[in-house]
Amino acid sequence: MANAIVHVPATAMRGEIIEIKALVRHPMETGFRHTQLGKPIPRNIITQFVCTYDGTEILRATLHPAITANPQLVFTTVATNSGDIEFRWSGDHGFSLTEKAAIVVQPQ
Amino acid sequence: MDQSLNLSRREFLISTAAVGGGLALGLQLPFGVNAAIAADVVPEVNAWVVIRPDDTVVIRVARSEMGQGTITGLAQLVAEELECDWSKVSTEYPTPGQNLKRNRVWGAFSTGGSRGIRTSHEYVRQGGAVARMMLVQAAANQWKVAASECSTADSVITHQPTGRTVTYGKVANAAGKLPAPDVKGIKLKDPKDWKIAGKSMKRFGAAEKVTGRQVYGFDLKLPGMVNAAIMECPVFGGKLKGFDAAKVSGMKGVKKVLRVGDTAVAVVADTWWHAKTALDALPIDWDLGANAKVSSASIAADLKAGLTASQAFVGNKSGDIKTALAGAARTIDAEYAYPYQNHACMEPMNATARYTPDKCEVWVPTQDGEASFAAVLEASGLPADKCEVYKLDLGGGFGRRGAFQDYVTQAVRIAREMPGTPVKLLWSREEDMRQGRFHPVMQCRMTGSFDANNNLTGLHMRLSGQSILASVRPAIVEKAGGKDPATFQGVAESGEHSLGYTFPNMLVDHAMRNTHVPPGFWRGVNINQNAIFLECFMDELAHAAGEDPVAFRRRFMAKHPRNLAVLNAVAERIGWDKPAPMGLHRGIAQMKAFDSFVAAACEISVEGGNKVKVHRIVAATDSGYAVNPAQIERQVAGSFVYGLSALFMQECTVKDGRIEQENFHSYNSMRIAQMPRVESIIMPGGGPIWGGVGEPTICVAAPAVLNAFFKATGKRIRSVPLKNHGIEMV
Amino acid sequence: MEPADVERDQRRDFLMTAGRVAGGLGLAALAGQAWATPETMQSAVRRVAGDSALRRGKVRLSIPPLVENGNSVEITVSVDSPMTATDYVKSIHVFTEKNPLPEVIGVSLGPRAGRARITTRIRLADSQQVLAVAELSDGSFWSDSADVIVTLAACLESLI
Amino acid sequence: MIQLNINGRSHQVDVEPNTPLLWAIREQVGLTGTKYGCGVAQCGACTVHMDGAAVRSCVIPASAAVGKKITTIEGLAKGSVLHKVQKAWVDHDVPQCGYCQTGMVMAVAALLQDKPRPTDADIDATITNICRCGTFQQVREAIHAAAKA
Repeated sequence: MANAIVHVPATAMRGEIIEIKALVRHPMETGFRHTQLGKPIPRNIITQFVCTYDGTEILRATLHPAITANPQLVFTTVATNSGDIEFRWSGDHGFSLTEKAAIVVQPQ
Repeated sequence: MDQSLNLSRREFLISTAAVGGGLALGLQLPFGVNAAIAADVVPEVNAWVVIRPDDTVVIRVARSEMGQGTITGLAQLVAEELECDWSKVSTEYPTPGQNLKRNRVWGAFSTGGSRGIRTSHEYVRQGGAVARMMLVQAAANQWKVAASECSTADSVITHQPTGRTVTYGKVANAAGKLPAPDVKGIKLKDPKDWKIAGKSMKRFGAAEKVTGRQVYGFDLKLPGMVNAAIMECPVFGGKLKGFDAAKVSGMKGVKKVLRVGDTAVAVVADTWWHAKTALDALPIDWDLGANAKVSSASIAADLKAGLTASQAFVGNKSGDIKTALAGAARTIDAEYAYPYQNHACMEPMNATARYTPDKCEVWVPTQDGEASFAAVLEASGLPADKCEVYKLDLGGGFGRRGAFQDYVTQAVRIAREMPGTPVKLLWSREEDMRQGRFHPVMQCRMTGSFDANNNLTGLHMRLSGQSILASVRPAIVEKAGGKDPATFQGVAESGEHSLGYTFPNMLVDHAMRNTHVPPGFWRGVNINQNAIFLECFMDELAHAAGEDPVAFRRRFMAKHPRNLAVLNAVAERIGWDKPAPMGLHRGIAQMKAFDSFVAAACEISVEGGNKVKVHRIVAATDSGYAVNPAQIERQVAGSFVYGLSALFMQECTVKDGRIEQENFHSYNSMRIAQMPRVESIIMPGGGPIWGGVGEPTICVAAPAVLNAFFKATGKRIRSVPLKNHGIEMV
Repeated sequence: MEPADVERDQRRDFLMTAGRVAGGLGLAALAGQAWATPETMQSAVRRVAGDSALRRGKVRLSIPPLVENGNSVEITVSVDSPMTATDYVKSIHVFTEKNPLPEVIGVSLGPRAGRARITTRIRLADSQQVLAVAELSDGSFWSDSADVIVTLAACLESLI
Repeated sequence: MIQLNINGRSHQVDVEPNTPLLWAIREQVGLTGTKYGCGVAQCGACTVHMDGAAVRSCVIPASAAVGKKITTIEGLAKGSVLHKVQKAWVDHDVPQCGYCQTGMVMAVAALLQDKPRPTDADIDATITNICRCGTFQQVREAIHAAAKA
């Protein structure tokens, strides 16, 4: 079972606005819950998400406990050139996960 | 009044309490807005009232009718302020989509928690009053007189100085065009002046119901409609792995076999019988998951451990129970248990959906049209202006059809696979029994302490079992630091479910033990078990103290006069001070629930030690106000059928992670032969708070009968249902 | 917290949310802290926008007006912007007034996004107002808000 | 195709012979006053008359009804004149949710045919329909009223 699922079009025309979906498996434990024995459950969330395109940061998100478990983000970017789109999630307890998707950009 | 009518249209800020707590959105509820829905069809005076030229009146009610009479009661309240001719009144449901478009003018649709009337009486009465004022103003304008010179009665407006009259139907159109008066200036009638409300009006719809003309969700027919039968993984938490559609796709009438979400499979066919027959024949592969190991025994063991666990959430507390128990001359204790139970509405769950990319419509018997609407939004993926829900009267609700809209989600998901074709999804009784939202399991250890003079010095009530809200509304539990406040219904420190006794030292706490079985709100909710635990143990304590159960209770009720009043009322009516007739034995119980005070006293006979005949139950209800006494009587008697069926016959057991009982042969329900004579004492005590009626009394029948059983046999039965003890209801 | 407790609860609590209970220890739990209010939401907005005026317009917040339980609600925030090198959306923030915390998400973006539009799924603890704020490249702040009704459990509304 | 005589009319019905009469009535003939409650003859919501006797149509194969006179709730009234049981039901405001009541009315109509003045014991022995709303107190009153009508 993949820990991250990302959707990036395999190919795009240069200058085209493409849609990117990024989902990661994570409980996003809020830190506001208790066990049924009344003990607080420590917070365990993803706090940062960064997307880079060919090394350049195109989007950065700060996540709070109100984001649901298995957080997903859908956003857009302009297809500039062929290369890797990289996704990096980081969070509590040293959580860190990276995923990559390649895109081939054709000149118009 | 003239002056206020001349003001531009005012908006009425409804109190959060009136919308039903929690919804503190400061909703602007405009009355008298005649733009949106019905303007093209009927002369609407305001959102609540439509009056046709022939003087017939349609009153719009947002709450759902499921046999509890709320539609009739709410219409009575509107009609009372409207001063219309009751014989010309009928009702209709607005839709959730219309409510949204009109800024939620009808308030909440949620029909549960016995709140149909008690949380909306104020704004529906105001709706009637506003409509009346607008009608009067329209007549006054026509006559060119002051509205203050006009009076109303039975849909007729009279200009007092001249005696001129006009009926509502003649001025309704003009009235609908007037600005609505400010509701703040409206004084609602004193209930003692009521002429329509407070009276035992007959329910709407009896003739339709006895002729078969009433259309339930199960009966709906739409052009081109197909029928769906469904099976969800019988082990809660399990998933659908796969199915062999080829095995059934050639069967007669079958149109489609499809996955529904992660957990269910459905067969769509021309008729439901064909769909069901094919579903029964469909090979299905389930991923049952870890819960397949769970059984009633493993659940019970887990709960049992909670009875003595060191940690528990405190629900109600006074004095120092530890010291009281430690210093007691004598303590007595007892362990009780309450099982899972299914709502078993006579009409199984169902919904009909028609989906196109431009519109998703659903027809459904629902206790909360807006919750259904929310489910449609989520399942269809369409925006609110492209969705609509049409409510149908329910063939029973009892809490299954409000907070849970699983069948709506399923119907929409199936309909999305067949755009343009209406799909009627019907659950079989077996599916309905397997996929309930069950009355939660609970065990309880009661401990009482006495001093050397036989005075009760302390009471500890340790609950151990499932939290409904941890599963259904976790946000409430989070906010309460992990505690489920609903667990303490009927024994709470304050509020609509406050304990009806004051003990010198007391602790009520809850060891939360959740299971994989989805819990739900089952008529009465947690008062069912709490009343048995508390009221049976009060009997045990009275017995231990050598005192009469009523006299013993009264010792702790000085600060609870309304609880005491209902207790005294039933004691007096049943003749508690005199010996019971030969062969009969009596029991009694009381509680406050849903802001109503209730008590029951019963007479039973026991033959052969195990054949119990409940001959008579006297029940008292103080719900503050009584909008329709005859319907209250029916709710009380009906609640006893529901509650005593549960006491004697009903338990859903878990084996291999799934519910074992699949139909009425193993999950029985009372028949007419077992029906006791029920005498209702309706004793509304007034005051600022209106109590509920549909649920409260359900909880007092069972402990009263159990206490009478002890009187008859000397045996304490401390777990439900009684069939497990070889006891039957005759 | 004892690991055994966590495991025990993990087993039982699976219905409570889709989430798992994490085994690790680290951050102190925040439970017991006061929940968000309209006032704390305003403070959170101020932490983002400083003294800048919050103007209505340009931002569009799409969220269902009615949701069943608030456990998972899809929201989309889009901003009317050409997203050019000189005129673009710098950031998008979402706030709530009755969740445990007012902040939901903050997204930094720029002209490379092509379009100022994000979609995610959020938790709503109660019926409340949701607020979306966008900061434009010229330093101006724009907003949109929506009321969402969580159609509460049929019984027991008064417990909230 | 089988032929069913329902409420005095003959219907050609396209069902397999073992299809329950209930579903033939509801889905083929289109009369939905006869209700599904359990499918196993426990609850009585599907009660109809077959040659005058109350039967639970959910467990009777449609083929077994061929050649019999079936009466459903829709055929109980004479035109717009309610049957005395229906009238008593309205007069006593019996139905709550109403879902089980058509079956209850059919069961009672058959009882009164058989025993025009039934005792409480007759009622207890014969009327075994389930009503979850718990209308039994009004049902009993209405039966006695109908018997006197």
